[in-house]
Amino acid sequence: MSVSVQQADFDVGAEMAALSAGRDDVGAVASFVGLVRADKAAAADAGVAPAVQAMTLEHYPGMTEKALQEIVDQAERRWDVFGIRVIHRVGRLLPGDRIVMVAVASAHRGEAFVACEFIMDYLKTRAPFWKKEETPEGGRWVDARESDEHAAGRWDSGPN
Amino acid sequence: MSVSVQQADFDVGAEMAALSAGRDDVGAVASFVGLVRADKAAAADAGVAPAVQAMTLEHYPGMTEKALQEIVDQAERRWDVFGIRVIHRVGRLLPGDRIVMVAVASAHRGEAFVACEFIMDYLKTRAPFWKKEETPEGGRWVDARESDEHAAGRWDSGPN
Amino acid sequence: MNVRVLFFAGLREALGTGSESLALPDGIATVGALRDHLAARGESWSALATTKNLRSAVNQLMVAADATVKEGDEVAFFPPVTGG
Amino acid sequence: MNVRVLFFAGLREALGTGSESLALPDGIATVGALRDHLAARGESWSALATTKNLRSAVNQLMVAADATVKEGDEVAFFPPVTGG
Repeated sequence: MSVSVQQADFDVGAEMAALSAGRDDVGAVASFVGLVRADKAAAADAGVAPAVQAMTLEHYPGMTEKALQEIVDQAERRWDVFGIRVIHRVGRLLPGDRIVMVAVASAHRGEAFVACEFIMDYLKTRAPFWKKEETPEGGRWVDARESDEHAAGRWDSGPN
Repeated sequence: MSVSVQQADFDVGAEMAALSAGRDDVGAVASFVGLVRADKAAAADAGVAPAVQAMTLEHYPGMTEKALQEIVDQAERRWDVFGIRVIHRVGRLLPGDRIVMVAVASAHRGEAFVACEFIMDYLKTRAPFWKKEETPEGGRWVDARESDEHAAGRWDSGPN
Repeated sequence: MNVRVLFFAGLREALGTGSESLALPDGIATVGALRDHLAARGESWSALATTKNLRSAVNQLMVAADATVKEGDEVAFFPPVTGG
Repeated sequence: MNVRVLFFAGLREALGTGSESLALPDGIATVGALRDHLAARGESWSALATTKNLRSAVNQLMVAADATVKEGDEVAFFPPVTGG
């Protein structure tokens, strides 16, 4: 199972190790972990974004898993990778908690890095998850970021 | 201690977790693990490279640690990152064994990914390590790869 | 024509419901027409017209407003995604 | 002038030694001159002249062949690095 949506935390070291376990052709495993930020710096700097006390992640059961699998399939078509693991948490999380992990195994580091970044960029813009932050001023749904659309867009010109 | 050269294996999950432990401003941890490949595919395809049965990593005690620290310092000057961990093993390793890990914590994924790739590229070309492979035909010192020089060169035009 | 409609995130909260099964009147054959039909209920349903960059999916695949809706389809409306 | 010289990897094996302390004759003031001096010993020492893209370091900093060598320096010669 390369894609999971779950409430439970995950063990990124174990997931990375599983991608190369029992084989001797994996030379590179790149990974990414996203975590909940309190955003206190932004709050203090701008005076607009109150600190995040917690975050609730909503998803679209069924479609979310399919969308993630489609992103993984695309990465496997575009680059020569041996294995991919994606885990995204849902439910209520606190600052410092892990939200998402992506790990990619390949023979060489170039493919592993690029596929890992691609998956994160597409996940951010194409997988149905929504974040609601709890702040001292109440709850607020996180707005989609232009920079994420931009990051995802840079992959469009490449081979599909 | 952000840089270690050691015989012992490492726990990449624990190292990644340590970079965000006790803080709530880390939104992204990118990591890379390099492993010993048996290179059987290359051996079979080309008939030139016999399969690797083991590998011994030599280093220059003192200089190696300094070179790694200098690479980490450069990454910290170039990108807005919160923490970096580099561990490189030395001694005799078998196919499937971990050789090196780099983990970078930042607020956002862009900086974490790019700093992690930069460190790997510079490590490959600027840190004094040497690999000797054991094959059925005897030992052979690994040649430096043009592609690694090329990968490292792409960072030269950026800010230093 | 009978369809199941789903709403997520801020839109779900604005509408006060996450899903609905409904029989569509004749002439509603696209996702955009379904959206307009629901928005025309007024009150909180106008959120379907005012939500910025509203996204839609048919049978769990992201689609544009001109996508066809058929008997038995699952149609979802939601704001731009913000996972990861 | 007294210096300590180190050799690594394939070069170390070719020379049959990893380090040496030696007193340099007058006139040897650069890394390149030291390399030529050692290579001129002949036999296996010619590896210092023939190793492709030989690298050098003075006091654990990578340097070019024209770098100065001073009393007490640690000078290292080695093939291109292949870690990671």
